[in-house]
Amino acid sequence: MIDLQPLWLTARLAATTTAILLLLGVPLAGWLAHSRRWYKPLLETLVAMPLVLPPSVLGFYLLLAFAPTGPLGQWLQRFDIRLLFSFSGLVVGSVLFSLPFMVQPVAAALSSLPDSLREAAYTLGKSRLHTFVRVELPCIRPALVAGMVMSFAHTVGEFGLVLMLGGNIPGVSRVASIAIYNEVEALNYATAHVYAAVLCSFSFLVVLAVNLLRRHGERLAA
Amino acid sequence: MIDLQPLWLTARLAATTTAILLLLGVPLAGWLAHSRRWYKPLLETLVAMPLVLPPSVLGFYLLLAFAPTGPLGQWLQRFDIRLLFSFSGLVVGSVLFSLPFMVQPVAAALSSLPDSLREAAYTLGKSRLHTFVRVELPCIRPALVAGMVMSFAHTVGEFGLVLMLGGNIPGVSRVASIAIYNEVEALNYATAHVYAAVLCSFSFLVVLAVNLLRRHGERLAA
Amino acid sequence: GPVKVAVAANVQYAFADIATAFTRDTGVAVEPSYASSGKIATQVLAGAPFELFLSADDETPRKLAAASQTVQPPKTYALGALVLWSTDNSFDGKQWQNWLKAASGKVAIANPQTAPYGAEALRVLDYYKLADSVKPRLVQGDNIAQAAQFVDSGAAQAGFVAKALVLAPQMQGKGRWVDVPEQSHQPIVQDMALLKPAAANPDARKLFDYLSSPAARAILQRYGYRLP
Amino acid sequence: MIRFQLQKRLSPQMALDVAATLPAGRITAITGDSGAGKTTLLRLLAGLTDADSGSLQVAGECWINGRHSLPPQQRHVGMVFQDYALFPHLDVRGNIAFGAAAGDAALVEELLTLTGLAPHAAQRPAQLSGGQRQRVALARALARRPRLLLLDEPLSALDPALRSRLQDELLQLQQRFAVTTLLVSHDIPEVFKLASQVLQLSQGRIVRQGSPAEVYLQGNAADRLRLNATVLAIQPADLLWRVTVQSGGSMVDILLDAEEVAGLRVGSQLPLLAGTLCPLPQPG
Amino acid sequence: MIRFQLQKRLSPQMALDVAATLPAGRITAITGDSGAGKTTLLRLLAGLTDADSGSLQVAGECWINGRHSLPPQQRHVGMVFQDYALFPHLDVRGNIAFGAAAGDAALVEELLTLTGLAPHAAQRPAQLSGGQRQRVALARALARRPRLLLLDEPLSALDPALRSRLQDELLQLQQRFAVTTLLVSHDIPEVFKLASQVLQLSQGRIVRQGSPAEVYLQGNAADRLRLNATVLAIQPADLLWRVTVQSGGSMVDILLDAEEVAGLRVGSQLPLLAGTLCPLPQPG
Ligand SMILES: Nc1ncnc2c1ncn2[C@@H]1O[C@H](COP(=O)(O)OP(=O)(O)OP(=O)(O)O)[C@@H](O)[C@H]1O
Ligand SMILES: Nc1ncnc2c1ncn2[C@@H]1O[C@H](COP(=O)(O)OP(=O)(O)OP(=O)(O)O)[C@@H](O)[C@H]1O
Ligand code: MOO
Ligand SMILES: [Mg+2]
Ligand SMILES: [Mg+2]
Repeated sequence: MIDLQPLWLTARLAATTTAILLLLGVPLAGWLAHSRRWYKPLLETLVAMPLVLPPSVLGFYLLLAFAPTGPLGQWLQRFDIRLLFSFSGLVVGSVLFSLPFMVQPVAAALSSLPDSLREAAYTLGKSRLHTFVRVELPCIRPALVAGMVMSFAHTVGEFGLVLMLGGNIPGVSRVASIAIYNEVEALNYATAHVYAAVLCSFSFLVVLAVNLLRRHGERLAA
Repeated sequence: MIDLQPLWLTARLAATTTAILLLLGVPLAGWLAHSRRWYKPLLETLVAMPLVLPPSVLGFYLLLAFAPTGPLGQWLQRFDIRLLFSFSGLVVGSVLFSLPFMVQPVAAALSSLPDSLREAAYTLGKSRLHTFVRVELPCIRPALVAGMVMSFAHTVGEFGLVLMLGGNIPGVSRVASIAIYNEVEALNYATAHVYAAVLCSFSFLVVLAVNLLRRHGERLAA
Repeated sequence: GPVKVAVAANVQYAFADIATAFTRDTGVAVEPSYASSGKIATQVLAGAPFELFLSADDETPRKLAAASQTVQPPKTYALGALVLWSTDNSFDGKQWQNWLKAASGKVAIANPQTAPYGAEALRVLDYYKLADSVKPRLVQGDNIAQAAQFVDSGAAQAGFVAKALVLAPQMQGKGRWVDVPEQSHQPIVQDMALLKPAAANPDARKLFDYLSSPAARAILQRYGYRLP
Repeated sequence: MIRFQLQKRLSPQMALDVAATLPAGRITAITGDSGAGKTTLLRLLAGLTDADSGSLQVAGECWINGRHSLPPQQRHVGMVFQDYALFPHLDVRGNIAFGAAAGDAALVEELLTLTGLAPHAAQRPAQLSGGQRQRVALARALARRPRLLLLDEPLSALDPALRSRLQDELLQLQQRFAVTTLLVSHDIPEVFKLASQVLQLSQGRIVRQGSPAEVYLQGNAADRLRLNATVLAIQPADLLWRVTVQSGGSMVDILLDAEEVAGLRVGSQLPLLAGTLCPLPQPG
Repeated sequence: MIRFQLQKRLSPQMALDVAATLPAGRITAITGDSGAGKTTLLRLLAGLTDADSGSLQVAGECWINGRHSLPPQQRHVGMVFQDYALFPHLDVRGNIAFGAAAGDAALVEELLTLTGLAPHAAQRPAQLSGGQRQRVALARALARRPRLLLLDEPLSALDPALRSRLQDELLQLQQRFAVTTLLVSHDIPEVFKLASQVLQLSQGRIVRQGSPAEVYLQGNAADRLRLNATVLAIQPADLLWRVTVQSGGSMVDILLDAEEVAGLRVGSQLPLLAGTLCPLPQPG
């Protein structure tokens, strides 16, 4: 019989990660879109790194950092925060790993908005924050939706990092991609098929939706 | 002592994958850029799937497909081709996995070229193929370079798929990302650090280069 | 060519020594790959080109034999021992059951679905009625080596690992460990199997035989294994 | 009254260096070649670009003093951008209300009525024509009750008929709110119609300044109009040549002698002087 | 001689349906409103768009016959696109040589010389001015030795002086190669200067056809030129009014009586008739 918990856990992880990325990634994208600091290319590069970095590398360093004996882990323990083998730890890892999927489309859309929109809001007495939230973000809604959907889907597809950091704890870190891996190794192919089918159809629908959305946006723009 | 073989193998895998992606992905990108078939969004979606699909899922299905008992594996065996636990198998998997990194930037650049460039070449007597190779591709060189660099880097960063498909065989499938995982598990942190440092600096330089290249391209265009 | 051996993670250090000795004695190179027994079995069933398989149990090789993946019946090469290992300063080897109950940190085991050392660790917890207090704190490594790695990095407070791992030179001076009494779990009978690809490589059988030689047995014993 | 004196380096070769006084409640026009610094001056006054040095005094308040500069949010300027910069996600009423103070709902409604936009209040900018967009941009700027209204070529994208109509409306609104206004325009008739003062910029400096008549009419007006015509056809006619030329939108035949026709070809430019000009009888 | 008769549905409301003969070795101009189908006709002739039905006969060869259509590669047309469509990665010589036959190196050099591009042969398109780009596009089209040259508003992006110069060059080159040419142009003087035939398109149909004089001059030319002037200033002058108006680039004062001045305001449009037109004495 198939255990639904990994699927439910995956959905919860992806939703939490997406929500946090919205809070962190969108302001970061705003900074990247408008800044002209010399270190902006470095930051852009750091944001894009997860696209090319092996999850085993990132996972390894997060493991060392989060361990109660590590510097970060010790400091976090003072506030009774444990990031290893915990849902929160997976969220932190996933946020880092899906960062480019949120930041890149949003930053690209923001920097393609005409400057005059922001400037008009400034001359109308609105602060930078008010302008960002009430003018810029509403103008790039399609990119925002695309960023959210892709972040969600990419978190659903995460594997190596969770393998390294998670400890395979049911209900905490046994997400669907790990469950598939377990079932395959335990030679339970039938169960693996079910998980895989759910994930595959989900990913397909998500990417198709993003593609159609983008096409629709382009048609509106033209 | 650090074994250089995994690094060398990683480089070989990434180079082979990139070369094949150039041969397969660029024509595919050309088709996607210009086609208006109803099934084009479906194909675009399939190409983008690896961005969001768990490597354990893709690895599982490739494992089943390539197995000597599987349909594809049986058919391949007639020609004495074995894709499991072989370098060629990893190449096939990597090509699938890095496909979007080559196809997406190239297709985007191609479809942003003005139609008149192609049409001018047609009226000058040149075939579609000649026009594609001699006019369109040279015009999008930056995107082509970006696609190659990102495909290479993404293959370097591959982990879950190789773990599932590779069998961790030295010189055949023990690439650097797997070697890190092994060294961490064998508690040889020093060696793991060296591999990780090499991969991190490589990824960082690659993405930085792509970013600067893109910025340069934008400046040229403006 | 070199003999391709798939080795259960718990034997990785011992096997490295055996392979060195074997190469020195025979001139034949060895190419080991380490993973959990379950993963190795999956890959062998999918056609992996391994010639020899050193399992962490006797059941997995039997399954492979039943699937006609072996060229001769499996043979026991060692009997594994389980230890509780911790790098925590408060660890008390004499009162380990009470300590384990009272502790609050994570306890690492190998994935019981795919690694026998993990399955036996669960039996130990049941035997000492520790299941209720410890099970919520269990974390699973992909194989026994990852479980050990969780303990070593401090990520887990303690872990049930193979004795062979804590006796390895790499582990010396790292934390303390205590033997888990044998009666608390099923014997960990570790079998090896000569796999189908070995038919093409006579050196594989040489290594298979070498593992029963006095030289190899001495090494296995040094790593805490009992001998069949 | 608004008084400024501002310096800003624009490139290694060129700096903006201007000083002027804008009469309160009136329209001052700025003209000048492309790149002369007109937009930059407006941006300095709005606080969107920082001056290198100088000062800006608005009705006693000091908006710029040396390197110290009030942010645009605190300046009470109304700016109409050349691309209008309407907020695409807000409807017409939302755009106008965006900059209005919380208690100023009545002003928003008044502006909707004055600009004739009331029937379109619930439409998005994308559904408006060019002239309607221009009105929304103007109404939005006025809803802030600005002390200084800045208009960067607000009418140049519109066709002549619409342009003339909107000039009237602009004048009406500007007078209704009695707001001191700076208008960038290249169109001499527009300047005559709207502005009481003209600043002519060249290479970042004010090279001419005064009423439109002073700036444009000093000895410029002749009693004969100079026209540029293009030769369409040349045919012999007795001893002369009948030359068909085009100027503006219409064609005319003129008779030239052999000397005058020498060197003329189809397509040649032919400068003409028009003598007796008389108004066309108006229809209806 | 080129003869065609082509149908193509452009939208549910509108179809292109044209038939004409192009005299061999001459330029035929196409004019018509935006959206009339000019570009579409050129694309049909080039083979870049497929016709719904019709035929196209080029010197005995059949390029289009019903739904069967020769691909553009086999047509020997030269097309100059409105955006020039130069290959950015090739230098000027490379662009011109791109379409030339392998043995036609001499033609490439001749075209470089004829168009005055020889000094720029090694430059990339991005480093050229608008006029130079236009010449490259034309030379590239001619290097294919086309039987039909198609020019889609090739000069409309250029300023008047350059435009006039390039008209001369275009005419020279077209005559040198004696290629049958179809030119889209909105400029009446340009049509007079270059074309021997005009096709006027409206809503996808040819509504007028003939020589430029036949199409444009039948009863259109008057003996007085109609001008559109704008009122700049109105001042009393004795019993009359002195009205300063602007037309074209220059200003003039005219005297109007009270009746004529009634209803005039600064900015009003004032249609004028110009009587005695005489050519300005040429300097030098
Ligand atoms: N953001 C900028 N960065 C660098 N130089 C600029 C910038 N904006 C304007 N300039 C330069 O400043 C000079 C004045 O530009 P400005 O836009 O003020 O001219 P303008 O008079 O408004 O011209 P136009 O009539 O073309 O709008 C130009 O030489 C321009 O190149
Ligand atoms: N690719 C296309 N798809 C659909 N309709 C098109 C396409 N190209 C042109 N049309 C339509 O065909 C009609 C004729 O267009 P065409 O470009 O031939 O006009 P034109 O005379 O060249 O106009 P312009 O002077 O603006 O260039 C227009 O109504 C246009 O909307
Ligand atoms: O050695 Mo194992 O099979 O990871 O427990
Ligand atoms: Mg400007
Ligand atoms: Mg056209």
